[in-house]
Amino acid sequence: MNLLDKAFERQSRQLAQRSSRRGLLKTLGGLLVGAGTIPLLPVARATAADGPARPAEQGDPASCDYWRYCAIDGFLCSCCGGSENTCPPGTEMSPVTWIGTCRNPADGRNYVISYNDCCGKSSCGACLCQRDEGDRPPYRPDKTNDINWCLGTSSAAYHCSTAIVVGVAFEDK
Amino acid sequence: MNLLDKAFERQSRQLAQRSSRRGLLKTLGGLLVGAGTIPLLPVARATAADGPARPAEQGDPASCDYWRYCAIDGFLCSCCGGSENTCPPGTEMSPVTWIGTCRNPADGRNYVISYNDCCGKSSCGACLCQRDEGDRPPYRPDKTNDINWCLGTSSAAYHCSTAIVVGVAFEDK
Amino acid sequence: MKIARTGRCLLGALALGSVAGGVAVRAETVPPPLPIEPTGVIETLPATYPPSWFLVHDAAFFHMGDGKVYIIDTAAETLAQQVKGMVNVSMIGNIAQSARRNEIYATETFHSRGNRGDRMDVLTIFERQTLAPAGEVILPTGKRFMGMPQRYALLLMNDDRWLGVANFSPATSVTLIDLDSRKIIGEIPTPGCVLIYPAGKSGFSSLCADGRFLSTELAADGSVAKQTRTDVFFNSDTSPIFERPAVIGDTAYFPSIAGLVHPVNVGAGVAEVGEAWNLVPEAERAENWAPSGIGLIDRDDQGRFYIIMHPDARDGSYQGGGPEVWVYDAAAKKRVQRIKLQAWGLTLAVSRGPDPVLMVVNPTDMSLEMYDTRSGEFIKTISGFGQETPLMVHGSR
Amino acid sequence: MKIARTGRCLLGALALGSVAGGVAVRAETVPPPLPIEPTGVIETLPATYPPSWFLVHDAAFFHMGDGKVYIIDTAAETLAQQVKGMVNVSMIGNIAQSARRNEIYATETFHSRGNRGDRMDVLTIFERQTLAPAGEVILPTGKRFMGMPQRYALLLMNDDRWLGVANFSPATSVTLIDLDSRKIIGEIPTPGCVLIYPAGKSGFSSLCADGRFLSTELAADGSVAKQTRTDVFFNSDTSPIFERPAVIGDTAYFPSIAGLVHPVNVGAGVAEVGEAWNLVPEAERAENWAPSGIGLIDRDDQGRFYIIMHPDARDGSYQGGGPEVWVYDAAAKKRVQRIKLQAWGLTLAVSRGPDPVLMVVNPTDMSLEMYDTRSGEFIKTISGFGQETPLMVHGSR
Repeated sequence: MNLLDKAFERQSRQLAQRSSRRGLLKTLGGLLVGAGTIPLLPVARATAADGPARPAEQGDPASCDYWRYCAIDGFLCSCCGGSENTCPPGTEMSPVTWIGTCRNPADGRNYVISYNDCCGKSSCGACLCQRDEGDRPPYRPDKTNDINWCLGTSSAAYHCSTAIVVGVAFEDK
Repeated sequence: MNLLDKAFERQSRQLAQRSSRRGLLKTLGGLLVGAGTIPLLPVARATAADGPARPAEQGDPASCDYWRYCAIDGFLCSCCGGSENTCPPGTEMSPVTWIGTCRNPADGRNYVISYNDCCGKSSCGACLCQRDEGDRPPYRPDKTNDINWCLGTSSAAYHCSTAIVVGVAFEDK
Repeated sequence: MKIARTGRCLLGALALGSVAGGVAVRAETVPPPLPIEPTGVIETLPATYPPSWFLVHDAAFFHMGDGKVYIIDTAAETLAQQVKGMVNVSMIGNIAQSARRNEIYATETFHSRGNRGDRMDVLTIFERQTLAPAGEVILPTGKRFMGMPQRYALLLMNDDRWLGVANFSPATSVTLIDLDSRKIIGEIPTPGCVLIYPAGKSGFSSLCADGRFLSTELAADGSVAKQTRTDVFFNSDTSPIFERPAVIGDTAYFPSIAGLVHPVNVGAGVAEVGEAWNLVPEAERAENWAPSGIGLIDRDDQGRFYIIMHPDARDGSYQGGGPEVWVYDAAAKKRVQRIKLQAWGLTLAVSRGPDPVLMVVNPTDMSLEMYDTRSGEFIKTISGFGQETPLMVHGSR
Repeated sequence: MKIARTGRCLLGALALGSVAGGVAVRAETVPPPLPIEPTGVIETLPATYPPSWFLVHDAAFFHMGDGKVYIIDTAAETLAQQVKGMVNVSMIGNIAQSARRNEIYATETFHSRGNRGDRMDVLTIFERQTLAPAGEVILPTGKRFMGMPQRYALLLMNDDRWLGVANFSPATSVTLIDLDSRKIIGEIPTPGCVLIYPAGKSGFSSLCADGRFLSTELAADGSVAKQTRTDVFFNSDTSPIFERPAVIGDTAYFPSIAGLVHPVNVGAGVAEVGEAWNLVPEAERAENWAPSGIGLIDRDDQGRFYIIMHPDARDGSYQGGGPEVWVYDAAAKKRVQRIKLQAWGLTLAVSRGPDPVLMVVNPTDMSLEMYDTRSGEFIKTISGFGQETPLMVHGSR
């Protein structure tokens, strides 16, 4: 561990002080909205092609306060050779995930975020990010973040976490 | 790693600044003077029983400056559940070792010290002690401390190092 | 020159072994040299660990395949005396201790190539005297609960003849192991319910998403005799509880995230949920105190439980730990001690026996802090024994 | 309430996928939502790594079974841009890179139960594009060199068709591997001599305890054609050299612990040792400067080598690193640059190509420091990418 690196130390304090779990999130909802079912949303994907230009994304995907990470907990793949929605080389993306709902400051919409984890290598160790919102103990698998969710993968080793937009969330205001 | 523990940090600086090798010492001499050949020195062992009382040992076997550690490099078994001459529970002592020569302040004698390592569990992590004296690169196996000497053991995992008195050294003054 | 001398000493050692002896024999007045010491000596530990010993589980968050459980004697003054030994536990396993069998059980996961390759899940059985594996039970692959360390992911039952291993794949079940034969008796589905809590002499309960317990009663052969779902006693959305209870006698005290505690009778085959009461005295509720932490609660043998509390509780703060430990007389439903920590507490554990001590993990420097359970006074810090991320602590049993 | 909303969003997400689409179609003026992104995307890397990329080998001194080699782009400004990926290398292995094959080779050791159980030694072959294992060669058990990372424990020979793996059990030998078939050709004893240095197109030399080289010439089939011992050129007791050379063209520069450098012609089948010269200018010798460190020396493509130096050298200080890096024009036998480090240097590496940069491991905080090789000026620190004990660094090849 980088003993004297302040940023790292801060991350470690967060690890310790802010719930400290392994860093993988998923819901039973994830089983529905996860990778396998993306094709269920052809229309939304189609509209991506035309209409007025989208507002540019705001924020730094390598920063813990990036909007997509509202419910993430783990090492940010953006700091590990991946990105906010891709895994680093040589890892395996977990097929099912916990789903969070985060508000995009660029368009004010709430999006459903799928926190797919990247597995098969040991802890990336960079950009540990902890933002517990709506987390629950393991008796609520759809909301718990205390579990190593590298379960559907060939290796149980957790490397980092992504935050992938899988849909627009229902606005209940 | 205990991020803020000063002692630990100091140890890590030593690890980094003072040669940093894995911490296992041995010589071809060790092949001669190691465990298997202790019975070759029955007289010295016998005299242990009679004659004037021995001076008490001086120093703390859990301190890096303890006299026996003049040539040690690694985690002190004294801080890992073992002692200066025994392995912690559940580990396996390497059968052959590097031999150092250290002066005992209690009687002014130089003793041949066998730095048998304890193997089969991962790094103990406590009391990292580095005292390079007479060390040589690996082309001198009898003097190199850059090698993982958990070779004669069933596991290659290094846990900690002991410092065992195996004889009185030849005084060449 | 030291270097040259060392070289000569190698031969010198062999020659002088006898010469030194000769000297001692000739001149009786010369103090004899230190005796030659045996090599190959491995330390052992008592079969029963003293109450002052704790098991500190470092899940090695940055190297999960190389977790470590340190055996620490908190009564000792020096680091050398405090560290009794260590066992590796791979991939954020969980551990249990049997005083009757003098064994430590750990769920572990290995791959044939470190972090890749074929996966194997194992229950490793360590002897307490030798801290060496006395045996293992191969578990069904990819099922055993793997997450932040729990006290109730493993449960000894039936006078320590059985061990239950909680599964989460995410399908939930319990693998029942016969510790005499070290073989799997069977796997018991616990649909919608997780972990494994005591229920009578040889049964267990699981905690369900719908706010109730599923209690499983077992026959003498370990087969399922009956499964019973209790009434709903909490709402996992609006009034969630911690999955981490303190068990005192036949009562398990489950704190809620909001600060209530639910007493549950676990002495019978079916869990009986009692009336919840508030951990926070009325006068202090404005400060919004609530429980928080990982191993946030434990108990002593005098009927008290200890819980980490933090003020200004908010959504998401229930696992971050807090600045105080509150101590309760469980039967009297009364707070009897309020311990202000040096900095912060993430996990705690209390020793067994007549004079319990409180150990708290301080996450700001990953050290362990020792407190007097009567006066609440800070006694000392234990650190530097190799711990990096000590997320769970267990008093020895 | 956030919690309840999250719950409903799970259904909402499915429902709204189409609704959102509908909205976008009806009202062209409303900016459309972000597109749904694919899952399962894994990054890949270029087959040839740019010169600014380095391989940082963290041997994980406190968790040796979980070593990590980070691929770092030192030209990038942000951590996110600097970290390209990582591969695990278990049990203080050594690595080599083949530009022709776009592969990274690593010696690794595994046990069937983490730190215990059956041992297996493996040469793992990683693809540079995918950082995934493309294959492996099972090595003879318990032989491969295992110690502080070396640059010459592995050697590519015969236009990268062969890979030599240095063994130390402590009996010394070289395991020769055919990289086309990924099979072992044979094992070549190098009695009394260790490691593996280039010797001509398809041979190697080893460094011997008696102060000479053993050069091994190989036949086309990889069998031993001839083994030759050079004359003695150093005394390992009184004038020891480092086993770590910088190889420039056909010349390997072996620094001595006292501060000389021995040029060795490695272009022919048999090593030819040239005349040693002193690294320390006469005027500075009173300060007792000498080389020190682990990966203490490297070279650029302009004929210069870089070496970590420390003053007040004493017995035992040759591996501790130092406060300066001295740069030499090898052909001119002249120091051309003297770089004062920010704090201390333990290991260094220099990038290939026309504009080399110098990377130095600062052991006081385990960070990497970047220096301009021309001006010697400090450029920046690279840290926080997960490194703990980065003992060796390699420029990408």
